Amino acid sequence: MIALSDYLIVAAILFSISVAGIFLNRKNVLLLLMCVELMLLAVNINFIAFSHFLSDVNGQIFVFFILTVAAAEAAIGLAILVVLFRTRRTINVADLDALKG
Amino acid sequence: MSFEKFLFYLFAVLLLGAAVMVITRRNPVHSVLFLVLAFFNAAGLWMLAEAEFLAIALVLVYVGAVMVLFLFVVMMLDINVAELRAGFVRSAPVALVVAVIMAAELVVVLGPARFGLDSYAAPDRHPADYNNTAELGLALFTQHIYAFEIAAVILLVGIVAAISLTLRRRPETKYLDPASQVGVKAKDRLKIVKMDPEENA
Amino acid sequence: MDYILLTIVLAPLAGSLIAGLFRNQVGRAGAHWTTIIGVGISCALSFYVFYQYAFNGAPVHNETVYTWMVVDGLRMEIGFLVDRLTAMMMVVVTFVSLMVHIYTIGYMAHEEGYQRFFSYIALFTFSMLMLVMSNNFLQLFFGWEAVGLVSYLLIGFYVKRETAIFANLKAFLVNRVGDFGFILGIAAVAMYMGTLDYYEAFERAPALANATVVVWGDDAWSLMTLICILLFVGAMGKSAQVPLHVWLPDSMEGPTPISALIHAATMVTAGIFMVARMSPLYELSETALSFVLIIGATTAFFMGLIGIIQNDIKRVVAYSTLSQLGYMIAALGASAYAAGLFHLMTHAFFKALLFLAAGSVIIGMHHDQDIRNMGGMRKYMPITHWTFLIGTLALIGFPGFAGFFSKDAIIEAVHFSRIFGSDYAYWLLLSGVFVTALYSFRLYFIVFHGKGPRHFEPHHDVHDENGDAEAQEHHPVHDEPKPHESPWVVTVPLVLLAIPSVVIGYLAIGPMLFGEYFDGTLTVAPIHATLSEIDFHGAAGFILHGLSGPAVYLAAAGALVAWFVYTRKPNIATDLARRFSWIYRVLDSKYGFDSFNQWFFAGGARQLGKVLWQAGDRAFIDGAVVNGSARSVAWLASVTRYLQTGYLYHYAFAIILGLLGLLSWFVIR
Amino acid sequence: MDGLISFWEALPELVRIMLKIVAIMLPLMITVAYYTYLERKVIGHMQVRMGPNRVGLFGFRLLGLGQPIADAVKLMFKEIVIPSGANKLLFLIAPMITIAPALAAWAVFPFDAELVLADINAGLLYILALTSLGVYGVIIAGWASNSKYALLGAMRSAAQIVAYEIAMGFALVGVLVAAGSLNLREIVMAQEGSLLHWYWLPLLPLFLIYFISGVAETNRAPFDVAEGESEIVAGFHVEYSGMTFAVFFLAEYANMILISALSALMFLGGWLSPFQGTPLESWFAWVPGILWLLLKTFIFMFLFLWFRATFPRYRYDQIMRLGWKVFIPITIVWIVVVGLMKVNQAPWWFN
Repeated sequence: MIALSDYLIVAAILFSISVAGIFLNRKNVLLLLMCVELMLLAVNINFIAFSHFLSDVNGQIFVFFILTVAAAEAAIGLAILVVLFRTRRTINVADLDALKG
Repeated sequence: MSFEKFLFYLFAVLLLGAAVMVITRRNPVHSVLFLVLAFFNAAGLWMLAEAEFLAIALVLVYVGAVMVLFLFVVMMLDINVAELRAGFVRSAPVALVVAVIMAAELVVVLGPARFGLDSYAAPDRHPADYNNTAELGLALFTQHIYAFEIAAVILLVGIVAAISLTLRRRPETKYLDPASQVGVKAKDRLKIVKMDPEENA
Repeated sequence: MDYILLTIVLAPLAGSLIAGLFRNQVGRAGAHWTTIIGVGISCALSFYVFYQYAFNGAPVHNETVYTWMVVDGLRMEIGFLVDRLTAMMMVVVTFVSLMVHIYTIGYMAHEEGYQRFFSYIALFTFSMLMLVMSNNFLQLFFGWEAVGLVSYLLIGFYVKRETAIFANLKAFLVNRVGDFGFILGIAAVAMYMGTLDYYEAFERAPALANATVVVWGDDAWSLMTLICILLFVGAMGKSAQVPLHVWLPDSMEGPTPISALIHAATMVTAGIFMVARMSPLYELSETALSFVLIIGATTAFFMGLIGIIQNDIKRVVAYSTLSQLGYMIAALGASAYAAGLFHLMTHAFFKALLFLAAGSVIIGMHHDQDIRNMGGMRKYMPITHWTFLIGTLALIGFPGFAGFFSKDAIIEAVHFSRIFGSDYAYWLLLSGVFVTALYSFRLYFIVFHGKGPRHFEPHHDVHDENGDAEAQEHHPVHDEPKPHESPWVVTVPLVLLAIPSVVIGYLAIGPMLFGEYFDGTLTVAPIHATLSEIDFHGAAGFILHGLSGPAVYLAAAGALVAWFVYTRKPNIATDLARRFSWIYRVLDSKYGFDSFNQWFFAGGARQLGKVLWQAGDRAFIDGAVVNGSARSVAWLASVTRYLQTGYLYHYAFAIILGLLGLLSWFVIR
Repeated sequence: MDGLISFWEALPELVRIMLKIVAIMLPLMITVAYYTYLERKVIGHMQVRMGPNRVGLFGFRLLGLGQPIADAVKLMFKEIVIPSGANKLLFLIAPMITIAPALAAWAVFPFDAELVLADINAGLLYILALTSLGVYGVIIAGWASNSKYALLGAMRSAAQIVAYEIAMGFALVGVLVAAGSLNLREIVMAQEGSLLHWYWLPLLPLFLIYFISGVAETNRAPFDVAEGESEIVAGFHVEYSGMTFAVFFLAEYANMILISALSALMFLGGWLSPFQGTPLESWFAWVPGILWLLLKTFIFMFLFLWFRATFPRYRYDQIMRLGWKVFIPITIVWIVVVGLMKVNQAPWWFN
């Protein structure tokens, strides 16, 4: 039988991988966004697993809303990215330092 | 090992492998495609956890829409991959250490000791006529109706924001208006002007 | 009764508001008519109230009109306490005020700010009535501060005259010192007695007679002494007692009607009234009484001395006022509250008379106040002359005149007093009689006798000395070379005031001092009952008794000396001044109070301010706090700006590492 | 017969499922092949020419019925040219990704009241999810070709597919609101009654939009700008040849068949007899339901061809305008209308 901890460990490792991804691809906004999506996925797996093992549908409701918000976030994030590229001709994070003190 | 468990490990290994590929690929397009793969496998895991609606919704929303957007952006933007990869090797050990520590700690916390089958017994399978969609819908439209409506508003705002951010008026575009082309009349093209004949000086 | 009392209080206020807020609408005539009607109503009703209390024996009226708030059981209210003391004060206040109102029409006829002036004095009447009719400390304090405010406004009435501004500033600051003590006293009452109501406080006071309180250090102070002295400090400020007297002579910068009304007859007596009202408290503390007695006697004598050498007609009268206030205070110190109040009343009439007469002279002299320029005025201003003479006689205590009864009673009472300092006080008061007569008749003889008034030209110089360039504007042309009698609005009040100045003492001494008039109002402990030791066999008998005492002869001697020196041999005065120049200098510098204040308080304050400015403001606030905070923010920013790299991934790293740290803590814990 | 059934029962479940899949796939592939033949024939006749009539079977001309087989054999033996600089793996995977959803969707498709491979609850959702995946093949093919024409064609195509997918999805939302179920079988059952109970009538705007969007989804004329030969040659599959091209080709026709079948299922009552509720019903009771379904599907398949033969190609901006500004608003409005009809139990469909 699949235990709750199995799901949680998969999610934990997925989360750690996405953290490593943020470290590795720190210059690339696109990759950063993807890593964030991966993190959300890990979180969602946790929600689903708990929802399943606790027989509580509210966990899935949470996932539903996270999906909704993440979709909106991705759309806006990519729109910003496109505008950014249009004006700066780059998406290198290191070049996006206009706010630097 | 039951078939179910086999599927779980298959999906899990593919998911994690795809995730690793996402963060290590040189080409962002490959990353996106591996991310799609990761989502598919996650959807499989969710299926195993009897969250059918969300599994399909994940594919529908993420794979069908969000990742297509990602692909679009990745393909359309003229990205200098080499520049973005700078420092990748140098930061790899740090990333590895951080990830390993975090994973180890998370596994310690979330491991079988606390969340194993002893603590949380696997729930009974739902009967064949169980409708996950209906149950979710019931909870969503009764208990969580306000949250649902707020989510709807957020999506609307997202649409408006994304459009307004990227909308460009391009006056140089020679756009034709067929309606006005078709609707043109002869007298609009030719104007007959009456004038007195020129008098002799 | 409620409505009558409210009307008495509010009628002047209404007049004041109309004259003040609608001064352009009502005009000059409107202003004086509204205020005079207001004060007139008030005066008439006051007489009615007085009649009820003095002759019909109406019961004491003590009622709360309005409760402002109740804080932790402490009721803050507006209420009226009317008994015979209050009734007397009301009559004095409203009557003198009415006289002054009428007089002002003539005195201020050519002045700017006519409506403003009437608004102020009506407001003053309202404030003073609030003060005397109060039944609690809070309202008392309100009235106290309100009269102070009006006094301040009126001393500085000539807002363009620099000396007036300094004078009102001085009055304001000195009064602040007194009021600080006063409010501390009220606070002590509220703290230890838990009430602001007079009667409740008086009821609770005896229980606290032996209570002590540690103010600082380890010395235990008697609570009642502390309260009484603190309250008396307020009285010292308001009633201009040494050393807080310095503002009163300078307050003569205000228009003369003000000097008469506020700085002679009413406001400055607020301290006396207050102490008398608090007699149940004062009787519990002999120390406080001694303090009061010594302060009063000192003021009475030494301020009189200064009056001898003053050359400004109003300042002479002002020092005389100081001296007379000293008499009243001394009477209070000797527990002869009735005598003090009696003198307060008589003094109100004759001092107002003197001031108004002096004002009349000033009008005649076209606002020249220097007595060296005057002389022989009796020929030109007969009514003024005679009323002034009556006032002078009343002041020095000519037998039968009002001042005689009150002053003699005080001297006798102090003579019988056995508390600490009573001997000192007795001799000073007795000597004061001579001094009073001397400066009073000096003034009288110089102004009304001798050669005619000097030509008017020099008075420009005098005014210029006072820094008054503006006065010329009012009198640019001297088409009338000689002084003449003032108009009827000036002389009628003089006559009306002269009448009580003569007779009031004879009429009132019986009931007020030795009768039952103040029974139940004033509290005198049996061992302090000095007045009752005086043999009293009717007013006439009191005159005869007085003739056997030294006071009358001292007064006569003073008058004679003045007559001899200032009409026969004027050079004696200058000789003496030259020979005893150090005394003259001491007196001329007013014992150095002003220069001491100037040096110690003003200079000290300036030094303190300089230190605070340099160390506190420039170094600490500007340097450390203002610029320092800016600098430290800049420094902090220059450090923390390295935290804000602007690189997204740095922030992401920070978040991740923080998460890792939290997680590790969670695991390891 | 009994022996066959017992043999069937004895097979392992996996094998049984595999066999079922084959049972669906084989006819489907044949249909696809002959759909191409049909297209050429139909358009040929519409344009007053013969169409393919040379390649026969077994030595007989038979109206050129051998043409699809000949085409297939030809394509199979052609070289697969992989452009230089192309991503080989993705280049080869792209056609498979394209055809996979078109085939996988049949898993939940009910051919009859009982005849369905997987009768799952969220069947409609499954179909939506799968059709949304079709775009990946297009994009990957365009990108992996390392060619500007291909990439631009892929972008056009992808944008168009995404746009019309929304309209399509909304149209299906209307269906599921009307039927009250995501299960395809139940959707058909909900249309029972008569020809006038089928959803084409109450959901007429959605029906039209669904089918037109389906035409656009499959990049068929008049929405075939992705491969508009006058503009960008063959669009995203310009670099494909041989079998890889054949797969794209098959995918396109498989998708057309799928759209047709789904239209029949959701708006024309699936396997229900058109004579239901009429006196003629008993006359046609012998006709199996699947035949009705095939007939209806064929009507839509024919419409695809008819459109191609008659309509001129849309301009790209007109396509996008139609999708975003016309179809999506109409579907949203009509979903509201359907909701109101459902709540108020509008006769005669929902009472």
